[in-house]
Parts: sequence; C-alpha cells; structure tokens
Amino acid sequence: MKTLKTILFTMLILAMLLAACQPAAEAPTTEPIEATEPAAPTNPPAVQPTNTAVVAPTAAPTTEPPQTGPATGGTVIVGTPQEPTTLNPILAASSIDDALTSLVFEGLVEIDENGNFVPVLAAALPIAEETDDGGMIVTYQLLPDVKFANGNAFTCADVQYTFDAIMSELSQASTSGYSQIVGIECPDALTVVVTYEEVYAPYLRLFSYILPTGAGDLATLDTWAFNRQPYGAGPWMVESWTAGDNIVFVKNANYHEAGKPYLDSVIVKIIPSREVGMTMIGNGEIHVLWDLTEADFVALDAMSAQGVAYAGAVTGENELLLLNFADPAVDGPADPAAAPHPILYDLAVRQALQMAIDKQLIVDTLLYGNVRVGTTVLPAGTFACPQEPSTYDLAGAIALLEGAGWVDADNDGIREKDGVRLSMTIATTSGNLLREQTEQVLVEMLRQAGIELVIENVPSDTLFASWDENGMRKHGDFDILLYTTGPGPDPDSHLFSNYHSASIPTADNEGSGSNYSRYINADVDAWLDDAYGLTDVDARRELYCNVAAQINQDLPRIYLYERLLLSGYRVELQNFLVSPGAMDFTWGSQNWWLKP
Amino acid sequence: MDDILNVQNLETRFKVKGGWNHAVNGVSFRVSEGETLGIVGESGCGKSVSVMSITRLIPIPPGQITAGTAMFGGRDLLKLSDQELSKVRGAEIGMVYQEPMTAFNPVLSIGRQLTEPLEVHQGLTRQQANARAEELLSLVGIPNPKERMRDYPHQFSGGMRQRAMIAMALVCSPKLLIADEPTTALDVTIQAQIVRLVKELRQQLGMSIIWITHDLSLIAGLAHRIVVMYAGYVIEEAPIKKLYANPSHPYTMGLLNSLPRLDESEHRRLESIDGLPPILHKKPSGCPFAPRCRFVVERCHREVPALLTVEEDHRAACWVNPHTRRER
Amino acid sequence: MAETPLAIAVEQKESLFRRFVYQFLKHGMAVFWSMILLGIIVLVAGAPLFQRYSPTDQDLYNRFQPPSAEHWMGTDDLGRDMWSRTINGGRISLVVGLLAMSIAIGIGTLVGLLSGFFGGWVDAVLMRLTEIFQSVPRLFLLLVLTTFLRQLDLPWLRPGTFWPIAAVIGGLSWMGVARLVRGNTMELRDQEFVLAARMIGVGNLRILLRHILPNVASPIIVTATLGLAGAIITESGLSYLGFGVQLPTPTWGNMLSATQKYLTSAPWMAIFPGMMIFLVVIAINYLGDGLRDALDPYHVEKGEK
Amino acid sequence: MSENLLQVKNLVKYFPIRRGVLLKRDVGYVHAVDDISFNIMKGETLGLVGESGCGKSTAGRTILQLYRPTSGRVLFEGEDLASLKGQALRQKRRKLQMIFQDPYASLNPRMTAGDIVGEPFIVHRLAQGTQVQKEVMRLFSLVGLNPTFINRFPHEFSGGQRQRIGIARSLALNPSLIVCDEPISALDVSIQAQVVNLLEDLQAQLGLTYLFIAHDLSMVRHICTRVAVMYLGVIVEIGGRDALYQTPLHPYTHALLSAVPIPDPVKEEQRQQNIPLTGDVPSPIRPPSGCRFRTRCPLAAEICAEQRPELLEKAPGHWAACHMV
Amino acid sequence: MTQYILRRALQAILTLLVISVLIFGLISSVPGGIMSAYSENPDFTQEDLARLREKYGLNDPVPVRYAKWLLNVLQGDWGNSFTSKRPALQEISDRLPNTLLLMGSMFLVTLAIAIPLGIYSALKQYTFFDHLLTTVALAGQSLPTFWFGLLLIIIFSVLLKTPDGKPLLPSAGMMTLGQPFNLLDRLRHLILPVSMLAVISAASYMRYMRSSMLDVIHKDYVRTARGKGLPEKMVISRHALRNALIPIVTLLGLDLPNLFGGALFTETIFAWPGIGRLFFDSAMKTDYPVLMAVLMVYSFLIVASNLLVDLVYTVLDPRITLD
Repeated sequence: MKTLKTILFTMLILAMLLAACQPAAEAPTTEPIEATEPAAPTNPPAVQPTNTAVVAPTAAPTTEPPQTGPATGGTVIVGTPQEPTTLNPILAASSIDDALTSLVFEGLVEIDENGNFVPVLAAALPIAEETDDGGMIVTYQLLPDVKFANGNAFTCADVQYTFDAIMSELSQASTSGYSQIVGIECPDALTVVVTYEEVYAPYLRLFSYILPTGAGDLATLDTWAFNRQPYGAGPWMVESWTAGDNIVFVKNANYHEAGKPYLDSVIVKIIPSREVGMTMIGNGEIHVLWDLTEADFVALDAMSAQGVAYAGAVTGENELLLLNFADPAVDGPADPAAAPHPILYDLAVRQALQMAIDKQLIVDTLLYGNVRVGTTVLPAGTFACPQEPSTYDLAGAIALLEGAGWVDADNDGIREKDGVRLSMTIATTSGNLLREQTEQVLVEMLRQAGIELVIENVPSDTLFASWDENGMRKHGDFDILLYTTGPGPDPDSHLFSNYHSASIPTADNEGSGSNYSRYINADVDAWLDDAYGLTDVDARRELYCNVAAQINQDLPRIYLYERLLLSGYRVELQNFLVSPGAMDFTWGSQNWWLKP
Repeated sequence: MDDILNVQNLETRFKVKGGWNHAVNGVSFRVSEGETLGIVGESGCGKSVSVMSITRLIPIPPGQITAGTAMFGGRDLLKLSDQELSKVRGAEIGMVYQEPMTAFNPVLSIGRQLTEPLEVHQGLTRQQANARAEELLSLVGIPNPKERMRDYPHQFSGGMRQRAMIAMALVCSPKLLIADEPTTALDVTIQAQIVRLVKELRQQLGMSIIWITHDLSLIAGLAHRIVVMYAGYVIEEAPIKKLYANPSHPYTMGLLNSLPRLDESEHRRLESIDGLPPILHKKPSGCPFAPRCRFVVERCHREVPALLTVEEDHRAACWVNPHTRRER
Repeated sequence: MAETPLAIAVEQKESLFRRFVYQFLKHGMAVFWSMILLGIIVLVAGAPLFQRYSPTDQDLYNRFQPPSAEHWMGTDDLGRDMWSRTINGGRISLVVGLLAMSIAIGIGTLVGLLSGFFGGWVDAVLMRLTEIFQSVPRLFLLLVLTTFLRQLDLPWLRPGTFWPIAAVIGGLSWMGVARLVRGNTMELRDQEFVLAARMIGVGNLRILLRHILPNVASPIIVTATLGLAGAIITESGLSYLGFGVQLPTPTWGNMLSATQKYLTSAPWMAIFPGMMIFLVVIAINYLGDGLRDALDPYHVEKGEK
Repeated sequence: MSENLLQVKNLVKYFPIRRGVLLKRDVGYVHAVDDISFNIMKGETLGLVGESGCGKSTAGRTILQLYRPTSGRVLFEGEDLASLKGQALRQKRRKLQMIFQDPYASLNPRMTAGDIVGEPFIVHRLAQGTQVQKEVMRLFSLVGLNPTFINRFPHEFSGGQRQRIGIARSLALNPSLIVCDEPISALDVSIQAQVVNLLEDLQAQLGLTYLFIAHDLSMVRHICTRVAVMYLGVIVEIGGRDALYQTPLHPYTHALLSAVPIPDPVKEEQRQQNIPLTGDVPSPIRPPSGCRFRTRCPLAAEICAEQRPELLEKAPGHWAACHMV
Repeated sequence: MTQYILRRALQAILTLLVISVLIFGLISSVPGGIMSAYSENPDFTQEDLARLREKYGLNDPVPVRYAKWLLNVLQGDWGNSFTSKRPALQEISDRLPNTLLLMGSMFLVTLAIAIPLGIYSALKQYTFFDHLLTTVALAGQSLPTFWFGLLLIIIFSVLLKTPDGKPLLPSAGMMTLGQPFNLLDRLRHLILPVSMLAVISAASYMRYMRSSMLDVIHKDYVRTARGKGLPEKMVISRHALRNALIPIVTLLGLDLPNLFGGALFTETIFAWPGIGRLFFDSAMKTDYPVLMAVLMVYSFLIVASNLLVDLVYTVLDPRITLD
C-alpha cells in the first residue's frame, strides 16, 4: 500500500532555549520559564504534528562558528542511575538496557533525533507491498561492506538469525509484529525479503537491531557470555563490565562509517543517587547524566555556568491520574458492573476532579513551565488528536459535586454522600520526588473542593506487579494511580490495551491488558476494532480522535502533563542527541566528540 | 634500728558528691628495718588508704593527699614526681593485695606479669627475668615454676595466686613489703600456709613488712608492732605483746573482746561495740569513737585526743584510761 | 523486747521516684538537655498553638523562600511553612520513635525475662529465635517487611500511617534488649534475694514481677532512650529509601529525605529537620546518661567509697 | 533436747556438667554434696564447717529444697521435703528459713525494708493492710532495728543492720529451723558480735534451732552445740562441740584447728606445731577415690585410696570418717 | 575447641536454614517481581508472558519453589539472576570484595579514631576535653547517614576544589574511570564513603571505649601494674587496653548486621558497586535467586563473624575456654 510509505512517525519540536541567560547562582524560582506559552483554551490543536522532537542544546555551542572538524580520541563517561541487566537486545527488559544496546547494535531502520525512521544498516527505507492474500512483503536492501566488530561481513543471514533469535524459546523480546512474519528470504547476501501473514502497519519499527550470526546457540541464549560482552555492527564494543560499577565500551575498528566513532571509548558509570550524579556532572566527573526528570530543570540551569547543558525529547506520554471505576474494597478482581467504585464511578466526581486540578499551576511551578499540560491521550505524532484543554474551575467543580449530592454535612471539610466520605487514596511509585510533589499539590487542590486524597505510595515493583503476583494495579486494588504511560509511534496497541473493554485484566485472561480503570464504552470498543482493520492513516486517525474525545468525556484518566525525556550533558560533548525512539540517548554516538 | 619508712601527719581525703570524705587524718607511723608492722582496723578505717597514699596508689582524683611526709630512704615519697615514684614502686617497695584474683591481670600470663618489674627496673633481658621469676616462684613454694609461668592467673588456685603475688612483690628484692589484707580472701589452712611463708621469707630476705589486716588473731602471731586505726586516726600503737596484754584504747579493747576465741574455756557473751564507725564528711571536733564509747567523758566530744604514752613504746589516743576509767 | 505500738511515727516513705528525681537533678548535662527535650516536646505536642500556617498549606508561588520574619524557617519545595512542618513533623517522628521503642522494649523484656528466668529449653528456643533475628541484616528485613505489611490489609496497620513503620522498626529492634534482660535476669535469678523470696514462699510470677523486673528496669530504661533515638534515625533512613511515613504528613525523616535535591540551593530545608533530629538524639542520649546514674540504687554508696 | 527436728539421710547433690555438639548431654558432675547424713535436734545449733567449696552451702540449700537433691532424704518433722512439690512444699517450708551470707545481695534493692520483711505475710495471706505494717514493726523491734525505719531502702542501712533485716524476714513465718549460711562472714568484727549475740538471744527467746554454716572455727565453737566438719562434699567428723575441739579425731579437723590463729601473741609464739596442709583441695568434678582427704593427709595409707571410710561413732556422740583413727 | 566450632557450625546451619525459610516466604509474599517488567509492555502477548512464567518457575506453589531452591543450593547452584541471567553467586562475588573493602576500611578507620579518643577521654574523665568529645560523639550518632553523606559530597567535592579547579575529592565511584588501577586513586575514592560511616560509628565506639576503659582503669590489676612501678604508658597499653577491648569485640560482632545496612546507604550515595546496592536492586525487582543468595551470604557472614568474635575472645581473654 502506497500510503504506508508515507507513514513517518513524527514528533513535536519543543525548543527550549534556556539558561544561558540566567545567572547560575539564583535560587530556584517559581516563575515559569518563558519558553512555553500557557496553553490557552482557545488554542486550536496547539501545534499540528510536525516532525522532529529535539530540545536544542541549552548552552552556547550552536551559536559559535562551526569548528574545522571534530576532534578524535577521548573518553566520554555516561552516568545512569541503574545498571543494565544485559546488553543483548533479545533479553533487554528495561529502558537502560535498550538505550545501551544501541551503542553496540545497529538496526536496519531506526528512529532519528527528529523522530523519523531512517535507514541505518539498510541502504534505504524498505518498500512494503501488500499481497493478494492480505499479507505483506517488505524488502530491504542492505548496506554493502558492513562488518561486525569481529570482522565478519554483515549479510542477510544475520537478519534471519536475528529473527530466529527473537522468536526463539528463551527470547525475552516482544514478538509483537515479528509473530506476523511467515518467512525471511535472502535472494542475495544484501537483499532481505520479509513476508508478513497480514498487513502490519508499523513494520518499520522492526529490525531495529541486528545480531551477528555467530552470537551463539539459541538453545542457551540466556546464558551466553555474549550477553555481557556483545559485539555488533554498531560503533562500540564492550571491553569490560564491572558489575554494579561501570561498563567500558571501546571503539569498533570495523565500524562502517569511515573515521567514526570519533571517541576512543564510552564508559557507562552506575550512579544510584541522582543528586550525586548532578554534582558529578557539575564537577565534570561525568559527561552525560541519563534519565533526568522535569523537576531537575532548576538544578540544570543552575549548573549552566559549570558547563552543563541538557537535551530532551517529547515522548508522547502523559503523566496521568488513573481512576478506578470498580470498588477496590470488594474481594477478588474489581468489576465495575458488579461493584462500582463508590466515588469514582460517578462521572460528576470525575469531572469535578479534573476541574479542581489546576494543571497549569503544576506545570508552571513544579515543572518550571517547561512542559505542556496534558490534554489528550494522543498528544503527538502522526495520530495526534489534540483536545480542548480542561479548564480549572474550582467553583464549577464544587457546583458539580453539590449537584451530584456530595455535600459536607459534618463540616470537616470533606464532602459525603449516602454515608460515603469523598476520600480516596492515591498511589504512585515511592521515592520519586517529582511525583510526590505532584501528589501533595493534588491533595491540596482537591481539598479546596472538599475531596480528600490520601497518599499511599508503594515501590514501583509493587505498583506494577503482574496479575499472578497479586499486583494492585492489575487487580484494581486502588482508587487513583499516578504514573506515566502513552502510545508508541503507532497508538493501536496502547489504545486497545488501555481503553478497550477486552483489555480489562481478569482471571480469565490471566490479567492481560492494561485497562485498569475497568473502563467500558461500546463506542470506544467499536472505534478501536474498526481502526485495527484499516490501513488508511487519516481514517484511523479520525477513529482514534473519536476515542480520544470520548475518553476526555468519560474521564477514566486525567492527563496532567506531557512527559519529556531529559538528559544532561557537558557542553564539551558535541553532537549529543536524544532520539525519542526508545529513550535513546546513545543515538548517533558515533558522532560524539569532545571539544578540547 | 633505723626507720626504713617514717610517715608523719598524713592526711588524705576523697571527693564525693557534695563534699569530701576525710579518710586519713594526720596519721603517723614508722617501720624499722626488718620489722613487721601490723596496721589493724575495720573496713573504712583508713588503714589501706594510709598505706596506699604513700605510694600514691589511691585513685587521684577523686583522692587527694593534703598533708604529710613519708620519708623512705632519705626521700619524701609524697614529693617525688610520678616518674621518680615509679622507680620506687615495685623496686624498693613491693605490694601484695587482698584479692589475688583481681589483682592479677587476667589476660597476661603469670610469668609475664612477674617479669615486668625486672624488665622495667633492672633492665634484665627476657631470659634473665624469666630465670629470676622462676627462682622466686620456687622460693614461694610453687611446684614446676617453669611450666606454671606460662599459666594465666585463673589457672592458679587462690593460695597459689597469693604465693605468686608475693613472688611478684619480691622479685626486685624490695626493702619494704606492703601486704594489704593478703589472706582475707583465703581459707584458714591456706592462710596459715601464707603466713608461714611470709615468716620464712622475712627471715631469709630480711625485708620490712607492713601488714594491713582487720584480723587481730592473725596478726598476733606475725607482727612485731601494731598500729590500730579508727575513722582515719591512729588510736593505739604498741609492740605486739604489750598491745594484747594491755589494750589501752576502748576500741582496741572492744575489738579484742568481740572475738570468739578458739582457746576460750567457757561460753561467754561476746562484747559488741554498738553503733557504726562514722564516715567523716568533715574533720570531727572530738574523738571519733566517742559516740560508741563506754568510757566517754565530756572532754572526748570537745577535743580530738592526742596519742598519749601509756608506757614505753605504747601510746593510745584516749583521754581516759579505760582500765581505771580515769582521765589521763 | 517490747511490742512496738503503731503509734510511733514511721518515717515518711521516700518514694523511689523522689529519690530518682533528686539524683537526676544532680546530673547537670542531663538536666540541661532534658529541658531542651521538654521544650521540643512542648513545641511538638502543642504544634497547632505555635504555628502560623498549616503544615500542609501550599503556596506554590512562594517555594524555596529562605528564612524570614514571615517564615521563620523558610518555605519548602511546595511553598509550605517549614517552621510549621518542622514542629508538626516532630509529632510523628517522636511518636514513631516512642512506639517502636515500646514495642522493642516490650518484646525484648518479655523474651529476656522468660529466657533468663526459666533457662533450659525455654531459653534455648528463645535465644535461637533471637539469634535468627539478629543474623538477618536488619535494614533489609525492614524493607521487605514494610512492603509485606502494606500488602496485608490490616485496618490498624493501615498503610500510609506510621503504625506499620513503628511496628516494623520495633519488631526488629528487640534482640539487643532481650539479650541484655536475659543476662541481667540470669544474674539476678541466682542472687540471694531471689532465693530469699523463694524461701518465704514467693511464686515465680511474683518473683519475676516484683523482684527481677524492677532490678532490670534501669538498664532497660537506658536502652529505651537509645532505642528511641535509633528509631527516629531509622525512620529517616527508611524515608530516604522511599519506605517511610507517607506524605504529606511531615516527619523529620521524610522532610530530610525530600531535601537532597535542594541541599545547596535551599539548605534550610535540610538544616532544620536535621537539627531537630540532632537535638533530640543528643538530648535523649544525655537523658539516658542521667537516668542511668539516677536509677542506680547503689549510686550514693559508690560515690562515697 | 533430744527430739530430732531434721534428719538428713544420704543426701546427694550433683551438678551436671553439660556438653555436646547439638544436644547437650551430661558429661560429668560436680560432686558438691556426696552422701551426707546427720540430724539436728530441736533447740540445738549444729555447726557445719569447712573451707570454701567443700559443699556446706550447697548442703544447706539442698536441705531447704532451694536445690532439688540428686538423691537422699530430708526428713523434717517426719516428712520428706525432697518428695514435696509446689504448694505443699511452700507450706512446709514456712517452718524452715534461711539467713544469707551477703547482706547486700540478699535484700532486693528496689524494695523498702518494710516491704521485704512484710512480703511473707502478703504471699501467705497472713495479714493485710496496717496489720502487715504492725507485724513488720514488731519484727523490727525484735531484731533491734528502729521500727520507724521501715520505709527506708536497704542501701540506707549498714551491713549489720541489713543482716538484721534478713533475720527479721526469716522470722516472719515463725520458723522452727533456721539455716544460717555464713551469716556474719561479710561483716566487720565489731558488727559480727552484734549479730551473733542477736542470734543467740533469738534462739533463747523463740526456741529456734539453727544449722549454722560457717568457715570461722572460732565462731562456730562459740555459738554451736554440735559441729560437723565437711571436706569435699562429705562429712568427715561430727560431734559435740567440746569433744570435737578438744579431741579432734579426723586429721583434717586437726589441721583446720591448728591453722586457726589465736588473738594472743604469747600463745601464738608457743603454738608452732601446726600440721601444715600442703597442696590444694582436689576438684569436686573428679574427687579422689576412697577417702577424699587422702591426697593431703599426713596419715594416708593404701587403704585410704581403696575404700571410702564410713562415718563411725568413735566415741559417744562423736563420729569420724577415717581409716586411721 | 574443635567440638565447639563444630557445634557452632551445626547451629549456624540450622539458623541459616530457618532464616532461608523465613526470607523465602517473605519474598514470595511480597508483590512485584520479574514479571512486572514484562507485563507493563503492551507488546508482550499473553503467550510470551506464560512462557516466561514457566521459564522462571513461577507457576509452582511457594513450598515447591523453596524446596527446589534448597535442593539446588545444596548442590551448589544458587540459581541465575532473573534480570542479568548470571549465576547469583557470581553477581555476589563480583561485588562482595568491594563491600568488604569498604567495610574493612571503615572498621579500621572507626577503630583508629574511636580507640585512642575513647582512651584519652577516659583518662581525662570530666575534663573539658572529655565533655567536648562526648558531645561530638553524640552529635555523630545523631546524624542520619544519608544526610551526612550528601553533606560530605557538597563540602569536599563541590565547595572545596583543588588549585586547578577539580573537586578536592571525587564524589563517587571506586576509581577514576578510564584509568588503570592505582592505589592512591582508590584511596582517594575511599575517603568520603569511609568517613561517612566511620565518623558515625566511631562516635558510638568512642563512647563504648571510654566507658569500657573507665571500668578497667579502676580495676585492681591496673593498680597492681602501677604498684610494680610500670610507667603509665605501659600500664595503659599493656594492662588496661587489652582488657578494655574485650567488650568492644563483642560490640563489633553485634554491630555487624547494622554495618551492612550502613553499606546500603554508602553504596547508594557514593555509587560504590557493592553488595548492599545489589540487594536493594534485586529487592526492588524481586529477583529472588539473587535476593536469597545475598541474604544468605549476609547471614552467613554475620553468623561466621559471631563465631569469629567468640574465637577472638579466647585469644584476648584466656579465661574463656570454648566447649
């Protein structure tokens, strides 16, 4: 299908020119940094989805006259709060795993810093053709003369091998998409023909890494030495991995881009305390600090005089409140039909909640005005469906509650109705300062409306535990949750698993699905089912926008603000870019160089 | 005979909560060469403190020596620097303590503890010191001294420990041996052995001895002269036979009469001294024994009695002659 | 000897308590620090009387204000009044400390008394148990247990409150007390006054409660003071690791742990709760010193010997 | 003065020494009291003397069932105390009391003197309220303590006074037999006399019977009517006071007596014929075979190692356990 | 002696067994686990999840899982980490030396500070200096470790700089990355983490040392030593100190479990790749093979060090015999 070719997943630019102008020593300020305009309700779908999603470097380098050329040599030290568990992408389980594997492995097609798919080991973006039986064939032409770090040539066989590995018994990679593949043929060493059983629209996201054929016997995949000492066609190879401390990546001499990488080595240092990480980047003890949050803007700004800049990208995810429609007090799996939530099942309460929350105030203060308030489940990308921002209207919220019968009869500041106190718990992952601040602000805001929120945070593992592990989210054992989620480049799976009634975790489906609100809307179900069979982007978008609008009416979730990916780096490090692909701050690391 | 030690007018006090405890109040005594002096009194009478003050082995603070002289070999011990005093202790004055268990360091071997003074005072090598220590151990009657040197104090029996303690005190051949209730913690048969041993050693080595005790029976067969103390005062002083034959202070009399005797012929009621010895928070203005005394006269409350001569070498600190019940 | 008529004026009973107070007052440092502790307790207990702002009222436009006449200790990351949070935070911290300490002392004393008094298999079982508890690193068990307790839906261990924290800290801190009490009990059990009590027909229970317990009380009280200080610090450590008392309820521990990011930019946020912990712990330690001296029945005699 | 108040028959008390890798088992015993028999007649004072570690205190406590005997019988008023338990024992034991050695350790420092002396009334429900106080004051007067001091704590009393408190407590239940376990050895000389005089007075006044355990032979001679000498867990000699002191039969008694000093320098000078006992007391864990004393005995012969000498009546009322006499 | 060690070893095994049951039960009842990482991902199919559950043996009931675990452990197989797939023992052996280095240095520094100051304080009892030290010690005890650690970093690596503008001391890590091992560098990296713990624990040890010393210097045998004419230095060092150290050794033994707790804070703050952090991470991920292994290793170390303390006793105090 021709239209498929045009599917480019794009993201929104969020340019932030910052702190160069701010005195470093200034105390944290509550004034919003001017970059973002307050999202006025009159704004039409704020910015039409455009390509690129880069936060421009904060400090001066861009304005300087271009250098004669990149310097070679040197070592860059990257701080991360977590240690990767593996460097084999087939086994990768966490975002740090994903990010670091891309130092070693390159794929056929990857997402660049602008959010576009670009060919990497493929000579060009592949061509997809629908077959008569409803299937699809995707043909890749591979770059010639590419060698793996061990000197072996990169060929079609490696693509086949990678596919086999992903599908193998011990693989822990997601097989979604790959499972549609019926076969991979190699007409010649540099041509790869992938046959899909049915049309798989997001096919470009597949094969974002290629394993070398010689990596090992797939029957023992999980215990390969390769998993910690991998080599691929990427710019780096692992020299050493000191458990719990650091991983040293050295230059891949066989890298296919001539003269690159510029650096000699990249060292990843595990720094569990982010505060200490901040002092280290300020001191120049490390060059990059991965995975900062929006709350770190002030500290980052304060360090601009010490040569610290930052880069980030919009991810399309929202920090949101997830409201439970089912009664958590009932033993067993929550079920809104049988036992509706005594408070949250009431639409008026949900609306009042949204109205009583001054999202803009949160953004302006806690986030220093550097992000946008949340308005829609699909804020960015090809399928972006901007929605009216909610209005902060405390009086309106109160009126709504009063109208719905929630009144404060006993004058304790909290409303009641039929003996039910308007009091709910809110849970998020413990130990996350920004989220804790957000929660506390919410507590205060809602108290104004006579709603009580009680904070009961739990370790992230408890919050996100699976069905079998009696996970509170899976079993609906909560009132309100605060966390981040959002669609990937193609919103289908996210919308289906989060809002479709078939995705409510139950004992029957062994807890699969993420519709934790237990939200059921027949229209939404129908739109989502319809969209699945469509290939026309505009038609799909229309259906998805229906869903987004309906969600905002039904309010199973309240979107607080849009999340940002943020990494700090030192200004002497050039070409540091963040790809929104997979939280990938190591994207383009072959181009990194250190200004002397 | 020359005085080997001459203590004059010694005063020692201890700081306690809210004031001072006057433990020793103007005590004077002397020890001649080769003489054994017994210092007798009940617990808390200041007998140990007096003697320990001389070698400054009382804890300072809270202790404080406020007056007095202690001439030993031409020097006043009380005026020596700590360093000079260390050279006297162990070398010229040997000490034996009451509890042989606690007086030995539990974690060092007997041999090690015995040889220490030799190394410090005489600069002997380890071998020389060991040889000397073994010699002493066999002198005090410890069998297999060579092996026992390696033992720790807890491996010795009580009597053995006290023998070893005596050996340790004598290892540098001191001129004066101070024994502070050395047999109190021992059984009678062992006590008899120790007493016999000391007598033999005294004969062999010819040192002077100060023997502090509360036991008037024990000291009767051991000392040449006796000093009786009460509440920090010397209240009677006499050659041994004179004291027992003619106790001249009511307290001494009371003590002697309160003892049951193995040789008493018939049952008699023991004489008890009513009341308790005082703890002196300030120096008394009268005789400290007055509140318990049967012979008390008005003057006793007014004036601290001086040591008055009863007969030659025999002095008692009492305004009354208890035998005649007349004031002296 | 004549019968004594009851009419004789018996000396006034000088209560142990009065004697204890008298002895305690002689310990200068202890008195000084007790006054400070008392002051803090008054502040903390009467927090509503001393606060100008509610500890939870936010003023997001006035975050990170340094100390001023308006906000004596400045404001925190949500523009709340630090003074008010500090004095209110002390409530939970002190209550957690007290509660944890009481639990630890309770269990420890019981285990120690039984173990030391009865000996034999009772002792063997209880001591093995103590050993087991002692052989697991406490902090780690704390983390696992806090998570575990949250899982249980016990009403009185309602997550988010300080109860589970206090219960867990207390439940994992009794081993030292148990050993101490056991040692003391074993010593006392063979003391002559216990034999004497047996001789006059006193039963086990009365011996334990009347003869042994009062005599192990003073080491227990001293340990209790140290345990109190320890529990306050442990709570702050748990908060640092994200396991402490839930926000927005302020405790000194979670106030401190939230300030790491602002140690340089808004140091007052860390200084004040830190200082309170510091003052309380020092005060409690000196209090313990004073108690130890005052509770020693032989204290007077020792001083005079 | 002929009625037996207490009969001790073949009393044995072993303390096990336990050892083992996992399960402890008894690997040996301290033979603290090893088969002793004697009786105490109403109104008399029996002295039990011996050096430290000879088992005399253990014997006293075993008789009172503070330690349960390993074997043997303790007949008190015809009833075997060793077979009694719980309440029955408690009731019976009211007639038997004890005075302890250490006046510091034997009084609970956290109780007032009055509470200590009054406790027997409370646990046996003999009196209540002011009645208890009245009784306590009566006892205080009886032992020569100022009855107005009942609210003082033990540490406010001197050693001698504390011992009086202990005596008052033991008298509360109107006992007929009192075991005095070294009641004066921790006291100063002048105080010892006070306590001994008190004990004698009380005996005369209340018709008490004493088992007087002591190591001080002079004091035992002073206070006792009959004396038993113990060595390493066994009684080596028992007899009337005068007989035993004037004509001791057992070589150990001989040695003991000759070791006791006399407060008279003249007599001491003449008395140079001590029988010196060499060496130390053997371990009670592995006591010598045959006669316990043979390792230190000047008279020891072969038979002493082979056969344990029985306690035989060598003269009327004068028993000794020695092959050589 | 041998018998004693044997008995203690047997007891230790029993203790460890009970501990393992307890911990295993606790861990299994805590929600969260390896599967949550996957169940989060909408792209994971139900079949994928089922396959993974089976692979990790999570379908068995807890007792069966425990039995399997125990059986494997008895054969020397502690299982593979759920996350890194490496043998749990290897995960530990990679980090244990680091923790031991940190704790060992800390111990040494603690004792090096605490013992002399404690002695000095005892000898100068009730002087100004004594009061000062006591107050400082109390201050040290009342500092929450993590807070103190961050403070140290701010002072020594943010505020204080070397003349060429580099931080005076490195804020974190075991070594300067990208350089070969260098002892001086390692020592520089040890300074802050070690002082964070050492200052705090030295505070309490100093107080213990002081009171232990005060107990000892009034003992008879110290007087005896003086009476022998030994110089004061010798009296203190040879006679008093050794006896005063005996109770300190007990404390060291009892303190050990808490020290490992302290290690967690240090390792978190100073990015020290040690076993405390491994514990924390695996606890957060409910990676139970590693978690069990870490806890068992800890417990083993504690039990073993208690035994060691008892053995050290016999060296320090000849009165104590083990049987």
